[in-house]
Amino acid sequence: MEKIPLNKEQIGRVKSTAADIAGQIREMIRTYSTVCVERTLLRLYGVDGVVDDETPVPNRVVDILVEENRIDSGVTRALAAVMIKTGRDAKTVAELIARRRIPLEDPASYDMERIMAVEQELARKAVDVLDHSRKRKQAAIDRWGLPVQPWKYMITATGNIYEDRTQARSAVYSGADIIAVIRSTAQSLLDYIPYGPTTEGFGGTYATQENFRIMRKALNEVSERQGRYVRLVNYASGLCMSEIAACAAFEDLDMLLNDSMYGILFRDINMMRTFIDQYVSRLICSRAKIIINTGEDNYLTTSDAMENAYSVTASQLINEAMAKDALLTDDLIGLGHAFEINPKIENAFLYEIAHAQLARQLFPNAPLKYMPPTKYKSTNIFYSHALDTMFNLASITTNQGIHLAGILTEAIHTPLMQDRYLSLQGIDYVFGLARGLGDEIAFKPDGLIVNRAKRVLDETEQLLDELKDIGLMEGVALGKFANIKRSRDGGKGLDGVFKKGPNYSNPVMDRIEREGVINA
Amino acid sequence: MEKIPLNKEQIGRVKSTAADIAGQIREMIRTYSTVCVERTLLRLYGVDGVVDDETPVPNRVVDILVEENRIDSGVTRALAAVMIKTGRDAKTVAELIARRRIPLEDPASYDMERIMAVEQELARKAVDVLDHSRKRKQAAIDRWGLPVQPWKYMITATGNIYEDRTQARSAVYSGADIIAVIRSTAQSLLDYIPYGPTTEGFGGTYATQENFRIMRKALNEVSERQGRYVRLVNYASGLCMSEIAACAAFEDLDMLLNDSMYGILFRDINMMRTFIDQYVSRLICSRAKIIINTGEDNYLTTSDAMENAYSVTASQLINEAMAKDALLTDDLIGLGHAFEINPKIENAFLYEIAHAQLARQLFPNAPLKYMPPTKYKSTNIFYSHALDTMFNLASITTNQGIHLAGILTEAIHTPLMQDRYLSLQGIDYVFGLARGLGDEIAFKPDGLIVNRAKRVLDETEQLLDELKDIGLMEGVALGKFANIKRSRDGGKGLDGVFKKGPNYSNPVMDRIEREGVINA
Amino acid sequence: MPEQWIKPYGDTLNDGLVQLSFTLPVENGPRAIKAARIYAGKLNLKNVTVACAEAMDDAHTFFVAYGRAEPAIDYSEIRAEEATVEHMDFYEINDRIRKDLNRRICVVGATIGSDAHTVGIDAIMNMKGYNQDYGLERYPEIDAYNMGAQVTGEDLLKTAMDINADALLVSQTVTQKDAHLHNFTELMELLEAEQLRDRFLVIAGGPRITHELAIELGYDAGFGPGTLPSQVAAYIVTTLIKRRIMLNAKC
Amino acid sequence: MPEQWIKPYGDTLNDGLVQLSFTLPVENGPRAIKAARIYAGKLNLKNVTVACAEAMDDAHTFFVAYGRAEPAIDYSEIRAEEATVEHMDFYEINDRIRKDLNRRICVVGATIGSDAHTVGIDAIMNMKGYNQDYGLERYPEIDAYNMGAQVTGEDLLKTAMDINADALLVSQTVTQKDAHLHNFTELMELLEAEQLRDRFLVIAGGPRITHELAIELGYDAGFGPGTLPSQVAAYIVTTLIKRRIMLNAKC
Ligand code: B12
Ligand code: B12
Ligand SMILES: Cc1ncc(COP(=O)(O)O)c(C=O)c1O
Ligand SMILES: Cc1ncc(COP(=O)(O)O)c(C=O)c1O
Repeated sequence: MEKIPLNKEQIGRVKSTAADIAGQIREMIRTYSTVCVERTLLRLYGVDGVVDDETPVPNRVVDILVEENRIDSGVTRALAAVMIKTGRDAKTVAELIARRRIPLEDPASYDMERIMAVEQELARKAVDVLDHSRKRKQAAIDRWGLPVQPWKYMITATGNIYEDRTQARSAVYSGADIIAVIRSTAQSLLDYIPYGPTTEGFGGTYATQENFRIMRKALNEVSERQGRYVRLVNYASGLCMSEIAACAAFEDLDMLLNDSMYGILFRDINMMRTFIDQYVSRLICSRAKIIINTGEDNYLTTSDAMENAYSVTASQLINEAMAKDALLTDDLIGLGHAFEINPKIENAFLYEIAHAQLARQLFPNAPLKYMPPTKYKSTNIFYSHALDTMFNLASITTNQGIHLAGILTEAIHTPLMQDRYLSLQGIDYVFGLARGLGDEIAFKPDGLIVNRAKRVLDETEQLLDELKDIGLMEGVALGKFANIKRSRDGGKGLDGVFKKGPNYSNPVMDRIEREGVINA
Repeated sequence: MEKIPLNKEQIGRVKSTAADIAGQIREMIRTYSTVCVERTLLRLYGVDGVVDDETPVPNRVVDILVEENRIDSGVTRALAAVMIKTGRDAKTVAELIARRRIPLEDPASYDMERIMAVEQELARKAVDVLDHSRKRKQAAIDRWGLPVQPWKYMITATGNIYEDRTQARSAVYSGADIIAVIRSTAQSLLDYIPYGPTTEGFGGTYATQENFRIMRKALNEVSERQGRYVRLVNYASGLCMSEIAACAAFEDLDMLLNDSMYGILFRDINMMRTFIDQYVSRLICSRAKIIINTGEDNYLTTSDAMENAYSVTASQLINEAMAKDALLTDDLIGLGHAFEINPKIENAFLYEIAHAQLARQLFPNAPLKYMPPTKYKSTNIFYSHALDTMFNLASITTNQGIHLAGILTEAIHTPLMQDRYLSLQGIDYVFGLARGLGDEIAFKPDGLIVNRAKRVLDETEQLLDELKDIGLMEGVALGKFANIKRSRDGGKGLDGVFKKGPNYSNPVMDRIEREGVINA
Repeated sequence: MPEQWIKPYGDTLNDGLVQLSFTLPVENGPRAIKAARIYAGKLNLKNVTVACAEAMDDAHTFFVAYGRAEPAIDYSEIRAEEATVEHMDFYEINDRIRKDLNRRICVVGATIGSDAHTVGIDAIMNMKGYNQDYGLERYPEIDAYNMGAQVTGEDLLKTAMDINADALLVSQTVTQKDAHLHNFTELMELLEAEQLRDRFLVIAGGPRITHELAIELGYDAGFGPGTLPSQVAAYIVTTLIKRRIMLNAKC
Repeated sequence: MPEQWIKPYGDTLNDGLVQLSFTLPVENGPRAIKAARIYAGKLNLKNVTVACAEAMDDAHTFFVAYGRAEPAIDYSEIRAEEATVEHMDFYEINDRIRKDLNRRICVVGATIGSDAHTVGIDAIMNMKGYNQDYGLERYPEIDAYNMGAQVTGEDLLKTAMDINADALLVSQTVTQKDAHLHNFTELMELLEAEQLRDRFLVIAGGPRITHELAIELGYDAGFGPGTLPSQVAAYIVTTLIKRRIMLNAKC
């Protein structure tokens, strides 16, 4: 159902331009890796735990590698060497190294074949982790089916994982399909993953593997009770992007906020660093069938939704291309956008529909992530509830995929249990009331909606053409997204980027790339 | 803009059937009058005030006429006779009669020509009252123009006219175009109009001429301050229908709830009585340019909106015909309907749009009065606010005329000031956000909306055909409206109906009927 | 705090968070906002945030506030009276009437006073019933008379005597200025004056009715929002069985 | 009640009506509803109506209640501190700087701590401004440096010294667990430790900031929601003129 008559050729053109732009990034990625990627490998090999009460073992091991100036060959073979030497498994060996009980070994002084055998074994185990998670999720689908879209996505953000659990249960009881545990503020800037269960956070709860586990377990229980599978989300973006993806796979998370553009723009994370981490994290997501969510919605919290709608669309196209480069299939690409037009603009709802419908048509098979109004939410909770009601209607009318629940207290505090309840109640009301509306109406040719969508697409094409010439990184440096400028060499985490040496090896990435998309 | 392709011939047929049904009622009206009609004449002749601290002079005078068995000739000539005898004006004479200081006279014993001269003079003054009101309203329109539709209609219902005034001012400040002072419960059953300003009421404030004046004055003041004319509404339906219309004309009210069907069904008022009173009250409204509001919306509070939508449409058609019989022009016929489908019904919003759009197309020039959800309002005020948000959208999308503000506390109490404020804020939000939506969309041919509208019209035609055969009164007796059965001889106020005698005279009605529609 | 003591819950146990909205009759501005904060403090709230202040006119301001309520209450000490209703369905109820009472039951219902709201009493009595639960008129073993609205106490009583009713079902919806309390009380006084109080089960219902309130008003039972006809029928039957010996009214 | 005493207003003066919503960590039912009513009573409310009670799960219930608040407060005694800001527009402000200060003003702004919210500080500083009111960067007589978000106190101070700023503009949006208070205080302590407190005008801003709070925290002024850049500029200019003799910072 093509509700808005878009130019098919133009769509083909923007998709191919976006692929070119992503290709340039992909080039860069081939020659670099990051400390985060290496820590990710360690985690997938089974390395976990902390030393000195707070430094995660993967961090310490990689730090030592850096200290010893051997990071350019990656961690895997060095680890394999110690494993061969000690005859012990990766986890034990890594701990011993981290505690500086044993030194790292130079793989060059070992038999290459043995090294490679261990390496392959490590890679197999690593990929097993991902396959295992994929299969468990598939089993849940086989058993319970998929919920009808839009999926109701609800956040918890108490800072305390046990309170989050209480809140999540209540949200599921009230109909949530998906629970997202919002991360404590600025965790994206931490260059390590905190360890264990946490009960203190600011504006959210730390993303730790143990917290993932606690919540997944709680959701498994309510899933059983409710007879439907409840999905779990957390945030990967930031300095630990691929590591968090690994933890998420271990704990069977279903979705990850996963977008380097967010980190670059809103967290001032270095772009090279995060593009690389993102690529690896997305490979993991692809193999473990974790749906990624991208963060284009955030652009509109800073820049104006009418003026800059095209930057959202352009970014979605690039993000889609980058996701496909990392083997993600359409069903796993939750591109973000948002209902953020100033409500004072006459006919704002029509423009919102135009934007949402444009996204729907450009990415017909993606589970689009639709963000509720946040910027124009008022501290008047009744007014804000009306905003969400209209948002709910836009979502059901344009058939979005992942529906982030709008909260009436958005402009006041992170949600209380009752705020969540009211939000879900409002969603159910509108979704039921107007489920068929999208099918029922046609837009006036040459009307406000159709023209707006076409215009945004035209502007998108212009921006993409420009970006193809100057490159994405230069585009970001010029402030093409969210009016925020970030330079290629600025931002956090650049020191964790390194050029792959001649002996660099990453058997997990190699394997996932080689085996391609797997669907079983 | 015919959004729903309705059968033009069918529309012609139902309109003409409705006219036939109304015609039968009109026949009955020609041969009967009521005590209320006579009191109305007295009021228009300038009679006012109370005797014995509570009985209005018009009531006492008419009671005496009834006592003396002379009611069948009407009050006018009897009054004229006393005026001639005493040489005093109508007001003074009526008071003296009411206090039983002087007796009523038999006009037959006076010179018919003199009687008729006085009668004509009375009628002229009476009609002057109406003309004067019409002109003042026209002057307001000339000065300030008409607000854009849908007009925002807000109620006050504190029971205390002075508090109502405070509340009304605030509502106007928040954007209300129209203020309706809801009447104290069951005033429709009082066979007289209370007198003076009142400060006690239940679920509303008594409709008295003084209360009308107090509120009109307050609204005139805020109109000046806001630079726009704010309209005032009250309720006529009930045992004093035409009398209240007269008071409304004196005090320049702009609209009246005016529907005998409401009284019959919900107040158990005798149908003959109220059809007659309604006719006279509508003649007054026509001349004084008071917009009438009909009460079909109420049907759906008792019977189901999906099952009985056609009864609303049928009643609207009959009411329109009855209104036109009483010289009301399209712009004065505020036919009522409501957003009352059970929100649990999948796609309820689509059916609501179908109903609202059907009304819009059947009565393209009437300022349709659209009632918000009330029956399915919840005591959860947040949920209820969402209901009103969708109602607001339905209204702006189908371009309704008079938009009754939905209130989030509908299921709890008569509105507080803040409830009103939030309601108006919500209306402004949605109206601005989606003002152009109706123009922008087309409905799928053969879709849920179009088919629903057609079906309701078909069912309407069936009911009208049946009513044409059995008559409206028999139809009501059979429970065709709101599932409530009322017999022709039952209900309150029948004893106030009398057959016009050979000497009956009603010079005001005669004159208004004779002069027809006046537009200046 | 001992476990049975409770406080409102925002997002952390016993944080006491409550949401408040209200109007103050003052012009909006920093002073109004401060007044709102101080006022909320007087309602035993700490850490009050006046999140929203909006002018509703030049002399009235609307506020939304959040605060942490200080009191705690001992939940273990709270007991609520409810009409003890055995859960029975349509068939069980009719069965029970046949078997245990061995005669048909007769009830009369009305909305009294000037209250014109019939939807509530209709929900209980009409064939169609409420929420997929048949109304009393549909019960083969119950004779149900629905007098509708605006019924005077006298008329209701007269009908009840005429048909020899077992139970009076009395509905009240308009509660402004406590109109419902007034009407309920008046009816009860009438019954007592006529010394007929013990002759009938007298049941109150409506959106603001609780069993506790009904008992206070001298009624046998009270039913509030969401009541199903079968609950009322079950209550009547079981109570009549209990009172069997005392009552010998027949239809 | 004397006229200057005020209470919440529902639909009758001094009726005290307030709306309340809250959650109790108990299962819904008559007992929960009773607990809610009793609880609301402990908040100095009379005539409490628990209008709505809905289960959010089997151990949490959501309530909407109305009640009549009993306290009254004397409005004549309430005074709110506000940054005294003369109303001046863009042109007047620049004029005043030229005429009365006779030098350009220099300000530096930042969102401190890990707070990443820049929209507020940008609204005040960026060219574009806020709500049709130009931002400080646009003022020809003002040199405005916006350091963005996630700025440490040390960095802010260093920049302020480097550019010889007249005023520091500090923004904080995240208030959960009082993060903003913590960050504001830390910055103030740093200024004092470095004995630089008196060298600058230090101005706080953000959605939960009031002038009173800012003063309490040791700042010169505070600006909350809806602040316009011109208000901030006017405040800075007039205060600098007043302090002219005391301050001799230059850009
Ligand atoms: C429908 C309706 C009407 C219809 C009534 C039609 C009819 N045939 O009944 C009409 C349009 C005529 C009407 C008129 C008025 N109404 Co009205 N009306 C409503 C409305 C929208 C719904 C009520 C309803 O039907 N609820 C559905 C039924 C099923 O629920 P229920 O009554 O609670 O019944 C259940 C239980 O309480 C219980 N129950 C009820 N009775 C009994 C009896 C027994 C024995 C038992 C066991 C159980 C039982 O069982 C039922 C099923 O579970 C409400 C607002 C709302 N959404 O609640 C306003 C409302 C009740 N009305 C109100 C008012 C003020 C009026 C008017 C006085 C307004 C006016 N000034 O003109 C008029 C006059 C009516 C009068 N004199 O009584 C106010 C009352 C305010 C207050 N708290 O006092 C309300 C709350 C609206 C408001 N916010 O202002 N109304
Ligand atoms: C936009 C936004 C974001 C954007 C920020 C983009 C950016 N470039 O700033 C993004 C998406 C990045 C974001 C992220 C987060 N956000 Co945020 N965000 C918002 C949002 C939607 C709007 C804030 C805003 O821009 N307001 C508009 C500006 C103009 O208003 P203002 O800041 O009040 O500024 C005015 C005045 O206060 C004053 N002012 C402000 N600063 C200053 C300074 C001076 C000197 C002066 C004089 C005046 C002044 O003047 C301004 C103009 O009038 C709010 C919700 C809301 N609607 O309020 C949540 C909100 C602020 N965010 C919140 C949270 C929790 C977060 C996160 C921590 C969530 C998470 N765990 O990931 C993250 C992390 C951010 C971090 N570490 O700080 C919470 C804060 C809760 C609380 N009270 O503590 C809110 C309230 C949402 C919520 N309900 O949970 N957010
Ligand atoms: C894509 C993406 N990643 C991450 C985050 C959260 O990041 P942080 O942990 O930095 O607050 C967001 C917030 O909206 C996001 O959209
Ligand atoms: C047409 C009409 N008239 C009158 C009324 C109010 O009548 P009463 O005064 O009997 O409550 C209504 C209430 O909705 C109405 O719709």
